[in-house]
Amino acid sequence: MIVSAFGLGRQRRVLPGFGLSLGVSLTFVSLILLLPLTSLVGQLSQLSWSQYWFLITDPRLLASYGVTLLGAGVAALFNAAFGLLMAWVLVRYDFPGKRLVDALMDLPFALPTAVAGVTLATLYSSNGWIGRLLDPLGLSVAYTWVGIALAMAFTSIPFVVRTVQPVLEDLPAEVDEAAVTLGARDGHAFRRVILPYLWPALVTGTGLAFVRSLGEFGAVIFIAGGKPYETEITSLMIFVKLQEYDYAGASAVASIVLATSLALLLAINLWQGRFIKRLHGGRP
Amino acid sequence: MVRIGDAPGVRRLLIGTALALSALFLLLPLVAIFAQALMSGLDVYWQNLRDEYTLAAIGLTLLVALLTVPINLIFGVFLAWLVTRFDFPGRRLLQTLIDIPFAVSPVVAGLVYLLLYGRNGWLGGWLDAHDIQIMFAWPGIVLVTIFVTCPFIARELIPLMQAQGSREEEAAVTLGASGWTIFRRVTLPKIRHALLYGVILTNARAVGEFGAVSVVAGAIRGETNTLPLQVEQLYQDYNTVGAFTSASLLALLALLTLAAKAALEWRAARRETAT
Amino acid sequence: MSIRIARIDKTYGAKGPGQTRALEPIDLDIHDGELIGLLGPSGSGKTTLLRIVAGLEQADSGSIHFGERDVTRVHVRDRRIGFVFQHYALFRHMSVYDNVAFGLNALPRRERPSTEEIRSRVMQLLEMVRLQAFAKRFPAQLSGGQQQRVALARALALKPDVLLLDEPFGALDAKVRQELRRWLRHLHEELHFTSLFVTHDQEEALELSDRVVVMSNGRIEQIATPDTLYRQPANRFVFEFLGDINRLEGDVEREVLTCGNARIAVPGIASGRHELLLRPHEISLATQASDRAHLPVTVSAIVPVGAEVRLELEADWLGEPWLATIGHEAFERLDITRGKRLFALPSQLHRFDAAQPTTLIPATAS
Amino acid sequence: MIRLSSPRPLFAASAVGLTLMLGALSSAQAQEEPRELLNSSYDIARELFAAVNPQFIAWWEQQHDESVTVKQSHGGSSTQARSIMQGLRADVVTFNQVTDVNVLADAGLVAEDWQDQYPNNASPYYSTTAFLVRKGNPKGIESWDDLTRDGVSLVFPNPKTSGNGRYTYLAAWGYADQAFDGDEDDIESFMQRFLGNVEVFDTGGRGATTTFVERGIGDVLITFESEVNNIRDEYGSDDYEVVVPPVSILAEFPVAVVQEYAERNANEDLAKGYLDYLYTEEAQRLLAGFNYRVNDEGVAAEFSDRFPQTELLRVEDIFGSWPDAMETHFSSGGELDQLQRR
Repeated sequence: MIVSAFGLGRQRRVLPGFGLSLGVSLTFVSLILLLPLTSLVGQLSQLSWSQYWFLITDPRLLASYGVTLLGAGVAALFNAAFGLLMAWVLVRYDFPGKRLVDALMDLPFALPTAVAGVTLATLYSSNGWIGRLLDPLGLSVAYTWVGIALAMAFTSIPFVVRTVQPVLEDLPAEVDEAAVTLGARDGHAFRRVILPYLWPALVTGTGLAFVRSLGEFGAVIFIAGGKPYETEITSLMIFVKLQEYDYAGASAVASIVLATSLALLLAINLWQGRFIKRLHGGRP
Repeated sequence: MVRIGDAPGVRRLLIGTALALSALFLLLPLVAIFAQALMSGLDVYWQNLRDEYTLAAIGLTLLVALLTVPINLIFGVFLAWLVTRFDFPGRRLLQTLIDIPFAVSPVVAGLVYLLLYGRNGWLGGWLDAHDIQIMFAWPGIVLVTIFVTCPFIARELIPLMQAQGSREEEAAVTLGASGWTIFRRVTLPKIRHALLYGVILTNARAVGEFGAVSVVAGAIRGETNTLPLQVEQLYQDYNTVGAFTSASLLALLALLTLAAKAALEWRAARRETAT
Repeated sequence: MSIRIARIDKTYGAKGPGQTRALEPIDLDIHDGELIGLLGPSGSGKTTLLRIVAGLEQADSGSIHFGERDVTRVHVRDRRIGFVFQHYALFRHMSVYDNVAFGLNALPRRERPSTEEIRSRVMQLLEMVRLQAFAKRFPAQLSGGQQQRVALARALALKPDVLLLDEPFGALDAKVRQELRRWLRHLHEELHFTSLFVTHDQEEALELSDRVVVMSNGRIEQIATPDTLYRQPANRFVFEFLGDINRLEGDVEREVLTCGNARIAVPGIASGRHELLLRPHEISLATQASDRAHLPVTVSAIVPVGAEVRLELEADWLGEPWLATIGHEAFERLDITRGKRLFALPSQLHRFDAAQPTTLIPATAS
Repeated sequence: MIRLSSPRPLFAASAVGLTLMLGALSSAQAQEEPRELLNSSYDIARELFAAVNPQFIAWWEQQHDESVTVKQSHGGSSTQARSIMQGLRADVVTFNQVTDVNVLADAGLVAEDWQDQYPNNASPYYSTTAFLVRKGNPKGIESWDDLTRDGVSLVFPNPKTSGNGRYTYLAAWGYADQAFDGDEDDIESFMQRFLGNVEVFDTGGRGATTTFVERGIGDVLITFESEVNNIRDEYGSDDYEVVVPPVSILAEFPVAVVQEYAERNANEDLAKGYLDYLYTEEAQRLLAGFNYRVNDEGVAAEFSDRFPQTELLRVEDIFGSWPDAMETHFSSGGELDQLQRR
């Protein structure tokens, strides 16, 4: 049906393979993405609104939203700063081992999250390499929200670096030079000139890091204390509900996570589109 | 050349901070994995590696990657071809749909598959009646892994193919080339690197997926345990060394991934400066 | 503010075969209020020289003085220069107003004028570049010419001692370029700053500059007023670079140059092989050869441009065709059509293969 | 260089096609000889069954002249029950929660009267909840009371997800019930203090142990007596001490054949044999070796020095029945949720 409807315009298509690629893509998208997601909708449709509302406003769940948002927020902010620094250093400076450091930036994507979680928990627990140093200072990372933020930050490091880096690379030398010939000091020039150029990439990268952190599970569960109201993240709540055979509850919470993530992604895309429009013309 | 932030003091400070933070956040965990794995010496490491269940986990993990990568490769290429070479209603929607796995928490991904294929699920009842097992067996693991990794190749290809435009393909059509020839001779050489890149990313994620797989795997040792699940279980068994032995395999693979990626980037950069 | 450039040189790359010499030691004095054009082909070192004056590059040795002030080691931001970039380099996220105000806002707090003062200064500058109405626009919403005017206003905001322009009109189309040139000339006379600009367009250099510095391969070939430059080029490079040329190469014997079936009297030239050059406007055409010059040619292309007509002339004794420009009156009188056979009569010939460039005038037939 | 195989128009595989293909492959794999028994168990029983299974295989071979293999699946007891309901084809379950087997019985996978099919309510061994404290018992922990003191931090698995955690919760409640003579307010304030002292809630017993032992978190780990003793054995008595409180709860470890799957897998006899084996003297001795209390009198006497006399409360006696206890305490919005609210 759909294929034939699209096929109406076939005469105008110069390149071959429209039908085939549309068929394959739609089949795949339907089977792998949509069909399973509809089952979520199906599960949810068995709930009344009041039941749904009751499920998603459970105080413990509300607390877990808070913990998750806090962790993801801190992680995203950390990554905004760290990612900006790394992108800057990797683009602007030459130093021995630069290529190695550059490659290392992708480690969190290449390393399975469970491995990252186990390793971070081992490093930061009070008898781990780092935890041992922090413990006497009264700082505990593992099993506190700091640990959650840490694991989230680790798994989303590449987002900011890899979105800011190409923009910084493409920034013409003239932008720096223009600022300097106009007498601007480094700080002023960076804040007022360079940063605005990087802003769209920085926000996008930070946003993606945030979204990823909201859904992160593998790395976080090893280092999150799982203490209700304090160190319980929303993904864990879904997992817990699954273990209680509470599919309705799990689906309800999942729908919240899913909706939040999708809304954020959409917002990032829209915002980026508008920003770019302003910079690249289009009279008001 | 005068650039902002090139005063030696600033430079040294920033490079120093960057290196210190990278070492702390990225290098140290990596070192820790191998240190923990080799804590009791090479013999124990070797023994852990040859453990029956670890070997089974390696096998299953390879199987998952071997099935997932080609399927996503084919899909990614077709999808990229579709959305970059044709304009049709719903094109943007399709592109957005592809991003869903990025937005979905892996646990949710596992959940939706369980809801569909589980014994009480929509298809599950029928499958069960016909004695076909998807969940808690390797097909389920493969399916969720495909779900989780399906955007990678398409996402690498789409921006590139969009930027390249379809002029060359159109030229090939005017020269009478068939679709397959156009793809193989004109398009493929241009997207080879991005494609390989996507494959590397897909592979890394396929091998390492934990959250989604743990929901549908059923934790049967030697049968439905992938390497990341094996890491978790050994870790829960107080077998830290064993857990980190499996983890070290995954870390090694991660390093290979990084090396392959860096090599690709390096070659691409070299080609760019050469022309 | 005068500029004194002394023994400036610059080499890129590490020592070795990959090393390139961008500038031979250069000396140049620019007087207060002068408008100087740096002219040369790409790779001649003109942009490097400009950037060294600006402080955007460091010279390997030598010194630069602005007036009495030695600025050789002064950081670019403290040199008090204005710099205009080829591609404008406007800050695209800032409005036109903010772009122009940037330099003033970047001043340390105690030197910074009040917001009111900044405002009036910026508006004054925008008025000067005739863009008051565009203050709130963003650069992407302006045309190339408008953007370059904003860039100029921005560079002038801090009242620089010296204005440096790097191919300022290079990215603009011919008509806008013409307009901006005139306008810049005017502005320069009005504000009387010392300027140095880089261009590869000889017409631009000749039209704008008080003096032109012709450069090639990191060397200064000639420094002269446009008029002198055109009339008395110091060497073949300058002559060639400043306009179209026609070549005539042949053997001279008894003061007559022969090339195939073409002959021309060349008084005062010793026997041997010689190359002579002449500009398109130094050729006139006749239906008959004169007793001094027998240069048969065939008209192969006709392009009427403004006040003159450009003709392409071919002959079997010529390696490459000649270009001649003649008036419409002569064009009509001779009734020129494509394929018409005529005789060329040079009014002047230039010779650069001697120690001194010389100009000879073959006695013309009337 | 990447070479793709040529795209066949037929590739546009349908849902059923793909599913069937994958399914057929997997079931083909499952048909392989020798017969394979899948035991789904709770997550701290790994070492136990790793020791039991080879013995059982030998025993089975001796009795039936057939060599078989036994596979293990471990997880939180409830997770395991969920997986089985969703299609994890376990032949037998060896759980630590009566309720989790009941869930399977309700779903029709396990016989209704499963508790009557084997001795002692189909529980071949039992245990109780005990404490593991750090060397020298620095906080002086002797009884449940001590766990509610300020500054004592506790580690035990989340009662929502772990049977182990549920026993801990019920044991504390049972103790309080006895101590305060059923006064609701006192019990609740006791429980609130008790839960308030929890440092980390892991999802399973193993996670809690790892947290306590490997991460060094908490003053007291509360888990099964058997686990506590295992840890002491594993990590040496130099670092830890076991405290068995004078009053605690009876933790039964129910076993059952998953009728539906065992039949389908043609493993019914094997599954029954497996459970029968757990009651043999040989197996009971093995179980006792893993610090589980057993009913075989001879073996119990042999190991009596390991298990201090303690008053074991029955869930049914305090809470009426398991379903009641689950409903009142662990359901969404139940007592546990109320207590944790603040």
